[in-house]
Amino acid sequence: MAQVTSPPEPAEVVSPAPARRYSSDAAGLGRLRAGAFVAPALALIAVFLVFPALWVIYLGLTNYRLTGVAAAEPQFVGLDNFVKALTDPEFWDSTWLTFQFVLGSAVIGQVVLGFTLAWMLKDRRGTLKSVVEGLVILAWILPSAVVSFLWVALLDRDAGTLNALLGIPGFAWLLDYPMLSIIIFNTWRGTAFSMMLYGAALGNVPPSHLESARLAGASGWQQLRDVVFPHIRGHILTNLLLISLWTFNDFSPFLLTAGGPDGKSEVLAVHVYKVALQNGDLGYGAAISTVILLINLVVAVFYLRLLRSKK
Amino acid sequence: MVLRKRSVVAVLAASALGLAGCGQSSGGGGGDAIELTISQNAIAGGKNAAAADHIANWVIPKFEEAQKAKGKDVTVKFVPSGVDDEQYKTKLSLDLKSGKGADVIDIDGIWAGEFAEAGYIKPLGELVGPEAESWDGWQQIPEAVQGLATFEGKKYALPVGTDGRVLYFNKTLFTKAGLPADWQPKSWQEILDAAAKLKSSGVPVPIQINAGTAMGEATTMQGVLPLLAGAGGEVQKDGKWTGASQAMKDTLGLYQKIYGGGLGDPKLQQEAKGRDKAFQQFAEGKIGILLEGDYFWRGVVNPKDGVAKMDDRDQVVGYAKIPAIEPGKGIRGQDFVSMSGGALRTVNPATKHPKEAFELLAFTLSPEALKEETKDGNVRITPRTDVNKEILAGEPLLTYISEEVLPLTAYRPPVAVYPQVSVALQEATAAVAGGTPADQAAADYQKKLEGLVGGAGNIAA
Amino acid sequence: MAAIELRGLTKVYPGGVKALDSLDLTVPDGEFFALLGPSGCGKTTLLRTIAGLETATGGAVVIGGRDVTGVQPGGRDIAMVFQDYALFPHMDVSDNIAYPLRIKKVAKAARHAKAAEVGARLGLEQLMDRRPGQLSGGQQQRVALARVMATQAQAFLFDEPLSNLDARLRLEARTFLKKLQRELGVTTVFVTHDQAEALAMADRMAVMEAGHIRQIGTPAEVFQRPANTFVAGFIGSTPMNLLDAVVRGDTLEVAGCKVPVPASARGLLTDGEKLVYGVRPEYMTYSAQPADGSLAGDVVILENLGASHLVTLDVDDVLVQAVVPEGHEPALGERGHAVPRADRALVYRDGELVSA
Amino acid sequence: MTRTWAGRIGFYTLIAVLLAFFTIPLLWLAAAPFTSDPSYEVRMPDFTFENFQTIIEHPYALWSLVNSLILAIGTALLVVVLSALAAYALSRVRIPGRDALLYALLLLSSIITGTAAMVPLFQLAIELNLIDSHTGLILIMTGGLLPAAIFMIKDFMDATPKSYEESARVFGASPLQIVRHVVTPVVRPGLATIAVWTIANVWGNFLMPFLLLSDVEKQPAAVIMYTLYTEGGQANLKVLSTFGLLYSVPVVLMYLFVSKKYGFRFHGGIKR
Repeated sequence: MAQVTSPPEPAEVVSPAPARRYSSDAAGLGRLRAGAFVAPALALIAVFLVFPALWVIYLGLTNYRLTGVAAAEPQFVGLDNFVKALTDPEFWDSTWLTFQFVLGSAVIGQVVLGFTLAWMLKDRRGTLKSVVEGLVILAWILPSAVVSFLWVALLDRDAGTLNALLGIPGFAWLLDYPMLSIIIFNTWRGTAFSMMLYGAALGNVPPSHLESARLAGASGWQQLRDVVFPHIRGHILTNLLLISLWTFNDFSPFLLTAGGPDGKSEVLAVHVYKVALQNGDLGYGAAISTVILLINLVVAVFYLRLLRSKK
Repeated sequence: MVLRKRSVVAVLAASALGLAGCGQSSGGGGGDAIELTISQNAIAGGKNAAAADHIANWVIPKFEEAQKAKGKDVTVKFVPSGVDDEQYKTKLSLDLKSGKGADVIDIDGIWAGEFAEAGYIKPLGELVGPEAESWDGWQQIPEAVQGLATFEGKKYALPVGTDGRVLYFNKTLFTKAGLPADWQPKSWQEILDAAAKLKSSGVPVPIQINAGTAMGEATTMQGVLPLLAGAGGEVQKDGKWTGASQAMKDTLGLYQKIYGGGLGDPKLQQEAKGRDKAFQQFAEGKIGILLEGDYFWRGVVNPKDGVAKMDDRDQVVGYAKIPAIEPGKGIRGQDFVSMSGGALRTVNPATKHPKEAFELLAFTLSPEALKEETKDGNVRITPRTDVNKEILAGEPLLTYISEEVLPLTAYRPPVAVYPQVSVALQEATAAVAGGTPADQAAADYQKKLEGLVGGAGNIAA
Repeated sequence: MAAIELRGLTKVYPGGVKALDSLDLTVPDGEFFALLGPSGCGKTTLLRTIAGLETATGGAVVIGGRDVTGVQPGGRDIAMVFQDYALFPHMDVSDNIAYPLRIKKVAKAARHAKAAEVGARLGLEQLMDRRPGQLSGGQQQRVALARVMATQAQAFLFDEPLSNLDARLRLEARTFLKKLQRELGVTTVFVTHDQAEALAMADRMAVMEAGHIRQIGTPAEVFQRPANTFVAGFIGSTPMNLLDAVVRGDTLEVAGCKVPVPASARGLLTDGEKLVYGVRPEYMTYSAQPADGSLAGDVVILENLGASHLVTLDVDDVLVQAVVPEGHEPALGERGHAVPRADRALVYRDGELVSA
Repeated sequence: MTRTWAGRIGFYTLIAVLLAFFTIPLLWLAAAPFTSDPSYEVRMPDFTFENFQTIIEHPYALWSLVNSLILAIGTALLVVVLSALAAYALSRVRIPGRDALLYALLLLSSIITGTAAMVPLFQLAIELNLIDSHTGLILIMTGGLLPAAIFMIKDFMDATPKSYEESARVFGASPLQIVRHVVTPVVRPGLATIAVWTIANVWGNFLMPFLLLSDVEKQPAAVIMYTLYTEGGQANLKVLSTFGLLYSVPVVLMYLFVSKKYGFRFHGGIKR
């Protein structure tokens, strides 16, 4: 580092040979310190996430079982489990149900309802806003064991509140419309996240832009399309990505319908639970988990393409 | 083998992270003090609370006392659980696989085969020594019940108890329908006739025989298997599995007659909480006939603490043996049939004190312990005939099952693949309840079975 | 206080974009210096490089006689006002102003006393407990200035300090800022894209284009004698007339008219040479009557500038502009004559000013 | 005029419908615990506290709530601190392949929350001697939640103007001071969101605590809730509804606390 030399004459300054490099990011972290910031999280993730996740992927290549001979001496079976899954109609049924579940409850249900709520409450303050937000968030933070019980009570054939309100005692929601039931349930459960995210995103849309769109005579829909949507594109991406991922892996439908009746609501997460925990077929369960991972990957890439390419 | 390599990596990862090991309660320690743990799927204030209380409040102090009298310093700790059987089994398997878990453990009789194959449990003779073979309690345990604890000719555990299945019926509804209060059907047709009469007298659900996958093993044990036995079939016999045999077709045929003929409620079979609901409906007088185990009497309609109490249980609820399809057509040529299950208790192969653990195990099945355990309305059928004679005296149903039903009963095959076969059976009943013809469902079952048991070669012709 | 000296300063971004190309610049102690240029010219990069927020790829930054090229921003003894003021939204005005002192581990009481003193000087007494979100743009700007003042740094750097204010406030702030800088006497470099702002406030200024400094000088020098056609076009509220010209002896032929060779270029031109003739509209006199050395054409556009008008003449298909005082504006379509002031007209050869 | 009236009526109708949708399922939880003989029906309770008495006398119920608190708060602290540091560095420093890495971790996190991961996680806990310890469980749950947390917080960090940090930096603040004084307070609503999200996740997690803790006195409420069934798996609605309510209260209180103290909202930009 240079030292101060006899004051104002700049000519006398001694320049150090090569100027020492230091970081030029906003906070002056530098790669080394940035590394130190990331390291604890990455170390935890490496040990408790990446390592066991790779292990799961490996298990998918074995015939490992919870009990029996295959528990003592699991054999490497290559892609047998994957072939079995891909040729098993139950797996495909389950995949199809999962798509319905994700599309219905996450992409349509939570996103649309969450956005609607955020949009409606955007310029409001006071009790109404806090009550609505509070209730929506309550549905999100209550433990799933409790929430599923509430819905079992709500949808019960004979004593359920819903049938009592609608005056149709004996209507078997969970049996005759199992997918609709879990889709509405999951919409109810998860809307809060989208609502909060969009609430924040809408707060970032400059009011002046909306103002000028309104002056230009844009309808509500045109305002959304031309002003709001371009501004919150990134948030939509994050939101879709996370809630799709979570919904794909959501196990709580099991608590409502146990996958039934006759597998009509057996989404993949429930399917894995049945295969891995109830049947103890861990190798096959791990293989299905890996397939879910791949489906999630495809979905993520799809979203990225959809929302990033138009930048 | 596969897992060994990884443990090295894991250890490296651990040391790299510098994670401090957190204390793990283990047995032993210095000196002569011996620490034992005993675990059951029971918990104070929750599932099987009475059993948990019995262990904590009676077995442990008494056992420690008895050991002290022998000059041994033994302390015992109870490790409660209290969750779904599948979850309990999962955790137990993981524990046993890793050499963890309590010294004395409870398992369902049906898990014996798969646990033994995985090396999770060991023959008591090898693990403990000759005293396990020569335990004096064996003489009191009937051969069939001993079979529960036996795998490939070796005893892996001590039986904790057994049970039996009968047909329960509502005498009030029967009287209204003009049926006798001491009903005992002698063929399936008589059951159907009674159901038809109940129906015409306005009973909403004349008969409930569990079907479908939602009820899980309850469909198999309180449905398919007793009926199959009544039709003269066994799910597995002499190493061969029963496929789409006549007995299977007859069994599914009965389902078809019940659920296709409006005698049962097919919807109820699909509900996630269908079994609870059936109990509730029986208690409310909406179900005429119900095939269930003795648990139904003890734990469901028990006027004292049942989940669907019936204050007038002793007057209203009747019971009858399950008939064969026709007299003499049941398994072993029987007129009546039943199915039984039961829990086992054994010593964890990873224990540091196999001898003491076995002593604790045997102590829990001593006459005194069993009598204590079954006191105050907790009566159940114990594995010991000497104890049963005493404790079942005031219990007409349990005496009935113990004396009339157990001699007729059969057990499930204790092999690893059984749970999956059971699911296939449940699916077959679900199909029939949903309208598929019985023969078709039987054929589908056989196809599925071939995939599970390793080809048609393992299925009886 | 301190002078700022840049020697051969170069900044190349990863990917090869050269933001600064071997710049040399000295800002003497106490000077109010403006960096002016169109967006993307490198002026903000230069300011940030002085601050140390960007590392120089080559060359040196010397502040107060100390080479700080390798010194972290915090060690350069400078203070900076950001375009968006960067007031911490979670701190009240007082805490914001006192923040630099908090970093220097000044005791709480002392730093709040200092904040109160500086705040009072900038008329913020009533606002000390407010959060930035509760302040108007002008108030936020003053808080940012107060925070800079509290540091008592050797030099101040302002990045577009006025651009977030509305037009009216901007003029007030301009005067205020200039007065403040006079009083404090701290060497100050500020970046602006608004030439009027630079002309109004700066003691000296540098006009930048594409990583190069195209001219350094006082506002008067830069305005009167732009060193090249880029500066000539960039400076001035009305753009300079830059017209193609050919040397014909003592005169220049511009758009078919003859005008005398400007005083500054006399004797430096060769006959027949092609040049660019430049004269500001302000340095043209307009007359309805034909005059010597004038550019004659039809009045095609009239723009009202308030106290004057901007007249655009179509001289043989070349547009020439002149500023006409209030009350003398011609009628549209009328034939007019614009006479350049010979002492203010300039000649550019290959874009560079021809001058002795 | 008519248009705004129609708009208002539409607005309040929609709000009323949505309010009903979100409220009705919750009624049972409000009524059943105070009813002496609850069923699935929502009835006017007879306001008995007998069910609460049962829970208070339960040997594990109240302690399990304490265990849940330990696990939830421990995990939330770890997740918030680690994800904030990591997200900050990732947001501000160019690291090649950063986005791809984040997406990969996010996807892997989905596999780890699935049932199939129980064996590897169990074995790992055994090998690291983390079995039957709250610490181990906290570490494992943190590992699973971190990628999504980093992902979300990075969004907040990206949206924060860099000039805040640059300004602090010019004044001489060190990177850690910048994080403490400037970045953390600015993204605090985001951190609060992550904290509540983590707490809600841990609060409801049954399988991992059940498998990794063997001592029932360490088990959280999610596990104890599952033990309140009978031998045959029947639900005891009296204790279940009551414990369900008690089990819900702390998480709601934590939400209210965080929301009051830190403005529980997604990053709404800087309130200008």
